[in-house]
Amino acid sequence: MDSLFLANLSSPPLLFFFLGAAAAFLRSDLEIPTQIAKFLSLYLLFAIGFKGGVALAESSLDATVWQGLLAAVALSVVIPLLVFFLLSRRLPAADAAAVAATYGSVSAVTFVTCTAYLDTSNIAWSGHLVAAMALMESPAIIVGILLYRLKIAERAKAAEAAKGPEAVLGAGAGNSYDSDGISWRELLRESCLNGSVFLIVGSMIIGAVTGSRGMAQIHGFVGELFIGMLCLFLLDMGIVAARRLQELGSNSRRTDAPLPLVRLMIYAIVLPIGNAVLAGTLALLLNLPEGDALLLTILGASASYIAVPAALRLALPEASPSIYLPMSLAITFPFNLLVGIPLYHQVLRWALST
Amino acid sequence: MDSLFLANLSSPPLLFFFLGAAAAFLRSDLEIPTQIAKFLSLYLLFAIGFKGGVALAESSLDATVWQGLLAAVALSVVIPLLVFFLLSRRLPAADAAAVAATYGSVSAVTFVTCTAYLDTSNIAWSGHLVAAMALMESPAIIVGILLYRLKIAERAKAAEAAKGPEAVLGAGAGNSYDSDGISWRELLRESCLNGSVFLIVGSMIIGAVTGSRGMAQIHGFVGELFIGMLCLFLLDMGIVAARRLQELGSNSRRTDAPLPLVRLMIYAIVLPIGNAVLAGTLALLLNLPEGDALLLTILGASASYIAVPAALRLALPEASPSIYLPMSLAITFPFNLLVGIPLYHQVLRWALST
Amino acid sequence: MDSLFLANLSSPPLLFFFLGAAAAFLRSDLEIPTQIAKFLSLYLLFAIGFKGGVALAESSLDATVWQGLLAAVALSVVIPLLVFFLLSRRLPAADAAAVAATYGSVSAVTFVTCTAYLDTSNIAWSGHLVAAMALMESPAIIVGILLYRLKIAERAKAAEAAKGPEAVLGAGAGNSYDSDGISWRELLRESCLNGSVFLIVGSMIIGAVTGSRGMAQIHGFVGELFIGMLCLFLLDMGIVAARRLQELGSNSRRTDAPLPLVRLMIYAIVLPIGNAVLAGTLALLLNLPEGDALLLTILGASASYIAVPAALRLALPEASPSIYLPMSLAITFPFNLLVGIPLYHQVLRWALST
Amino acid sequence: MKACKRVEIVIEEALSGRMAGRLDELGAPGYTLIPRASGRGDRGLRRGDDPTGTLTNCVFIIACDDDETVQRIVDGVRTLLSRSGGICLVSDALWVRH
Amino acid sequence: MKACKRVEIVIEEALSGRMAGRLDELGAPGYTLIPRASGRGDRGLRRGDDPTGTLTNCVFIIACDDDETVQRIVDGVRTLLSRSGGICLVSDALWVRH
Amino acid sequence: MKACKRVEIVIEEALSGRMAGRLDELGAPGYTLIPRASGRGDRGLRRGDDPTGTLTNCVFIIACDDDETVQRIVDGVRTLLSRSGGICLVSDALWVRH
Ligand SMILES: Nc1ncnc2c1ncn2[C@@H]1O[C@H](COP(=O)(O)O)[C@@H](O)[C@H]1O
Ligand SMILES: Nc1ncnc2c1ncn2[C@@H]1O[C@H](COP(=O)(O)O)[C@@H](O)[C@H]1O
Ligand SMILES: Nc1ncnc2c1ncn2[C@@H]1O[C@H](COP(=O)(O)O)[C@@H](O)[C@H]1O
Ligand code: NA
Ligand code: NA
Ligand code: NA
Repeated sequence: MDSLFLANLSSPPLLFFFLGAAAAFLRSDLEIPTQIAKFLSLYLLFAIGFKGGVALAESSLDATVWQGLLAAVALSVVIPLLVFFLLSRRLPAADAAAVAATYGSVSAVTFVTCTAYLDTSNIAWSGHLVAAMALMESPAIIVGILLYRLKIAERAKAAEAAKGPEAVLGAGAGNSYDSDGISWRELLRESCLNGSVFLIVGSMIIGAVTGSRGMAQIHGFVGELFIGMLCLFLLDMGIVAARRLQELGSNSRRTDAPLPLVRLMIYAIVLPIGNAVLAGTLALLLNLPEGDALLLTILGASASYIAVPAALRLALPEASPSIYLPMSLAITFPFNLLVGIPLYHQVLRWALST
Repeated sequence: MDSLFLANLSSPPLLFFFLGAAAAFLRSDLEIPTQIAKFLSLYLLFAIGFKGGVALAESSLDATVWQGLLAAVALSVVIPLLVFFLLSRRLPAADAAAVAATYGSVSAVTFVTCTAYLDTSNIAWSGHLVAAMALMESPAIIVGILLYRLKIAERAKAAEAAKGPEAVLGAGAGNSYDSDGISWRELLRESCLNGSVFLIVGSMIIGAVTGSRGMAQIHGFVGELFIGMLCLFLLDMGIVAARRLQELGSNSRRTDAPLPLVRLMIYAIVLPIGNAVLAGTLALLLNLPEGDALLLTILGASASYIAVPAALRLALPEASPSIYLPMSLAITFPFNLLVGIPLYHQVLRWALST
Repeated sequence: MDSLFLANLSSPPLLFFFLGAAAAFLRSDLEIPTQIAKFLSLYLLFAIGFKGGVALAESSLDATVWQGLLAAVALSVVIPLLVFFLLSRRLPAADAAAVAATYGSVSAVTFVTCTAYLDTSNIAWSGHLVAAMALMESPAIIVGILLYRLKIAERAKAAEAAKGPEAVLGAGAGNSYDSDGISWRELLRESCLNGSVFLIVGSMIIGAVTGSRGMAQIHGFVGELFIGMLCLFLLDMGIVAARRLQELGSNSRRTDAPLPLVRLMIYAIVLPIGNAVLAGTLALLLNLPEGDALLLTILGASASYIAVPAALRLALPEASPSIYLPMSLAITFPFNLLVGIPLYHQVLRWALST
Repeated sequence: MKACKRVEIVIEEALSGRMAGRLDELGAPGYTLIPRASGRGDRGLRRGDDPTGTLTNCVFIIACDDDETVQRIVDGVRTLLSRSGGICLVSDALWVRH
Repeated sequence: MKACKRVEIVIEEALSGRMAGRLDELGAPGYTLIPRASGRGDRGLRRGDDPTGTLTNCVFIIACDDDETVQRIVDGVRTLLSRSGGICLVSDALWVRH
Repeated sequence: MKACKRVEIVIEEALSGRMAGRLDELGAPGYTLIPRASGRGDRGLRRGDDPTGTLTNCVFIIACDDDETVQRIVDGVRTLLSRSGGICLVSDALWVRH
């Protein structure tokens, strides 16, 4: 077991993540300019999408592929349901729905880091897992919003039944949402046409269309640079995650925080583990090979901190980003990177060998 | 004929252009940060300039080279004249002059995409065409401004002759240009020392000076990355071009638009085809080989949307960027990329084989 | 001797520096966006740090290494002392201290350019010189600030002795520094945890930890791209340095300039040469091999224009950046790049061969 | 020069598109948008450093010489701000007509 | 604190160099320039997204305590704006002397 | 809407962190920070082009409805500005409460 952990911890990308975190904790002024960070993340989506598409073109589109994709979508629908029912009593409905959407969706960088981990360990994985990742972003957002709406409607009905017309006005504040904010068309657009989702899906299609001929043309770009660019991006993520963690500490001293720090941290570690168990079990049931099983597991375990927050600020602005963002970015993300990947791998290995 | 079109349309750079356009039309929030787009365009100018310079250093500077360069300069002087005389009755003088300058000049990215097209098709081309491209930027701007001035002066004279002193005051508004704006020195600076022109010429000279020794040092940068960076840049251009096209649609509903949308679109397709015929004929007369002939044709057919607009905003601020910019960027640019390159290629092949 | 100069001057990075300077002098609007410039500099620090670390991992950590590191630190303490005593009569104490810190510290890009120069000339150099560079940034800043404080305290005492209580109030303005500004903890943080220092040290440690295994993963990034990225960065530095030089010219006409332009320029050339002599002598005494000796010399001769100015604006805001910044950036930096490297190399060769 | 109101709105960048659309609907004669600001307020620090744009602000400046429109803008903007945070300041200015 | 005028100018970024030069000529005591703004006005949307800088704005802020200079700035700036578009606002402020 | 003061500070970007900390200490209710400005003043041109951030400015905007706090901010900010340069403007505004 130790060797997996150590190998993971001593890979350059992970070490650069630590370096970034150290910079933030020591209050160094090291900083990656925001447009550069955006560029690095666009590059990673572009490259992983293209590589996945090329791999997809070379594989036969048989039952395994469809099963894998279906499993992924199922996960991204089921996980938010579970998370919402776990949290909706402990948090305001909007926040619970936002956390549900966050954990039902995926973190592309965690996925990418996991593929780099597999490549370094010489374990094969299939290109269609990239498609699986892309498919998991949107349903989770939609489910999250739906859950919130149902809850609000249910409350409004309960209030109406119990207390008469005035209360409805209060519940109406929740509904002013409709008039004020987002239509279903907008919601679909924001969840399915989110920039990150769009780029990865688009690159995957282009990769699949142009195949190895296309790869030959841009291999120097998407291949050779990949780990280096990932290092730089994780350096930035380390800085940002550590800052959020620090702010979490100082904010938690405020008495009006909706969720005490310790509980928030516990959730942010328990949720990925629970989701990993779910996804891993599914992977085993589907007889996925080692690499694919680990990737599906990490898709389940990871939580979005780019695509979903961006979409949620539009679709659910009443949810406080100071809950779902630090949970996924400052705790779950590093947890998966440092502990999760080798841990899930170890467990899957053990399960596969028995 | 079809095979050329299909091969062109299924190359990664073109597909990423489509992807960007799709993102804009579907209103995805996919976006390349502006400084990154600037970086990508600087990279492309740097790389194509350097490669052209190295190729130039390896070729013998014989008559063919000088002929090619002269032909390019001639085109960039003649095209604006033709365009201006075609448009000056249909558009205000300033706008006609701006469109003339735009189409007399060239689009570096169209050129670069065409070299990538040739490389993929294994057709040779000569480095001095890069020099030709660089030479074509400035004259067109200068000719455009000159034409505008002549027109203004002519009108002033006509007004003076016909209606007496008051009218001159009106014409003087055009001349307030001088007192207010730009001197000839500034104009020369802005047309010849424009950032894009400067970088490509500079890189070309450095490439020519350091030759294959220099190339060995930076081949990993300008060679291997080239197509990948071009893909990302065209992704951005797709987004921007599609946005301009959309705005064109919505603006055209305004009654005060100087040029109805349909006419503007027709011009933006007729002009490149006409200029391609001109440039292609010249290439055939000069007996240029296939690759060079196609490049000279595309130089004639393409219209500037970076260097010239930047210079025109300074030298001719009364010209409305909402005419010349969408014409070149939103219509002519994609037209040349998608249809023009393979079309001109097909025709040239046919002409060369007869 | 000529051949070294010519080879240096005809390397692509240097030529791009000239190109940038030409752009600024001719007032071209060529510009590298600031975040891109930051990215290029982060990349260079990342790459040189990583490469140095890998080299360090492969070398044996023997006495030579420790001697080299000690020599570097000694230089970064002694140089500011000398510079301060030279300048403190001619300049206000704050400015003299700032210049001292600037020249005691190093320019990472000069160092990087020198390693590229050595690589092109096929001269070996040791990875621990990167560590030496990183170690030299901080002490110089601290020594500079200390010198300033001592001077202020000394003056205050002198004033007290000579003129009585009122004068102390005046000196107190210098001490308001304490109450207003920076604590020793902050100073340490700003000098040792400066972003540039942090990134280079961190990358070096990661390079040393992951060794050739890590290098295999990111070689395409830190290796192949290096010279190309250096070219682009030097293009930007050329622009910036030339602009500073121009402003220096126009500012010097103001009568209240604390240092006449000519004197400032003389210092900015005499100081690097003097420091080079000091560092070179030390290198010879330590019997360093040719490449390492040149690198130690250039470390001595170069002056910081990124890390130190950033730290000084915080620790010593009363020092005018319009003295130390143009000195190091606009004069010493190009001087070392163009003349210094081959000159010091020539002299060292001559000394080593005798 | 003509008297007008200068309205200044700080809102998180993720909502800038929605705010621009709202301003159009409300009949604002125009606006200027400064992107990529950071800040601190009741909802804590927004460092402008994260890749989501959630913790980044932007600044809208609107010059408007019609008092009714100003009132409409202020009212219309208030609901957006109350859900997402941010500030809105109104001050007097002179608009130089050109 | 000293009474002064705060002049604020929005103009397209391509013309920022010319505007800065103009301000120098007109005797402005200084200025601050915020780059890369976007906006909407009579000449349509400027998204700040194109590689030319033609569809990008920038904001100048000038504090000036001399009324004559303010008038000169306003007049001198007007011609530039009328040819290229943009706005100019003038308001009262107090300048904290340090 | 509530009367308030709008404080606007231009300072070099390298000092933005210190200024933000100072504002927190002085009890500012919040602030907005626009980075990466350039400018010209008594200390010459700051082009915003150098890799150090030394020659780059940033703009702080503070809305404050408490006059005492405004005074404290103005006083507290003055010392920082006098050592490093920059300007501070105070003007009247209405704060739209949401
Ligand atoms: N008093 C204030 N002055 C200036 N800007 C403010 C102020 N309060 C809030 N802001 C800005 O509005 C954003 C959101 O504020 P809030 O909703 O209070 O967290 C902050 O990040 C600041 O950029
Ligand atoms: N009413 C307004 N309020 C704020 N900014 C404006 C206004 N009108 C125009 N602008 C700005 O000035 C630029 C040019 O305006 P225009 O010349 O009217 O198209 C626009 O892109 C906006 O950034
Ligand atoms: N009169 C002014 N109006 C607007 N901004 C100014 C003015 N004076 C100075 N500044 C800004 O403050 C910075 C520092 O000013 P100074 O300390 O005077 O050099 C300049 O770079 C400008 O950005
Ligand atoms: Na998940
Ligand atoms: Na052309
Ligand atoms: Na030194």
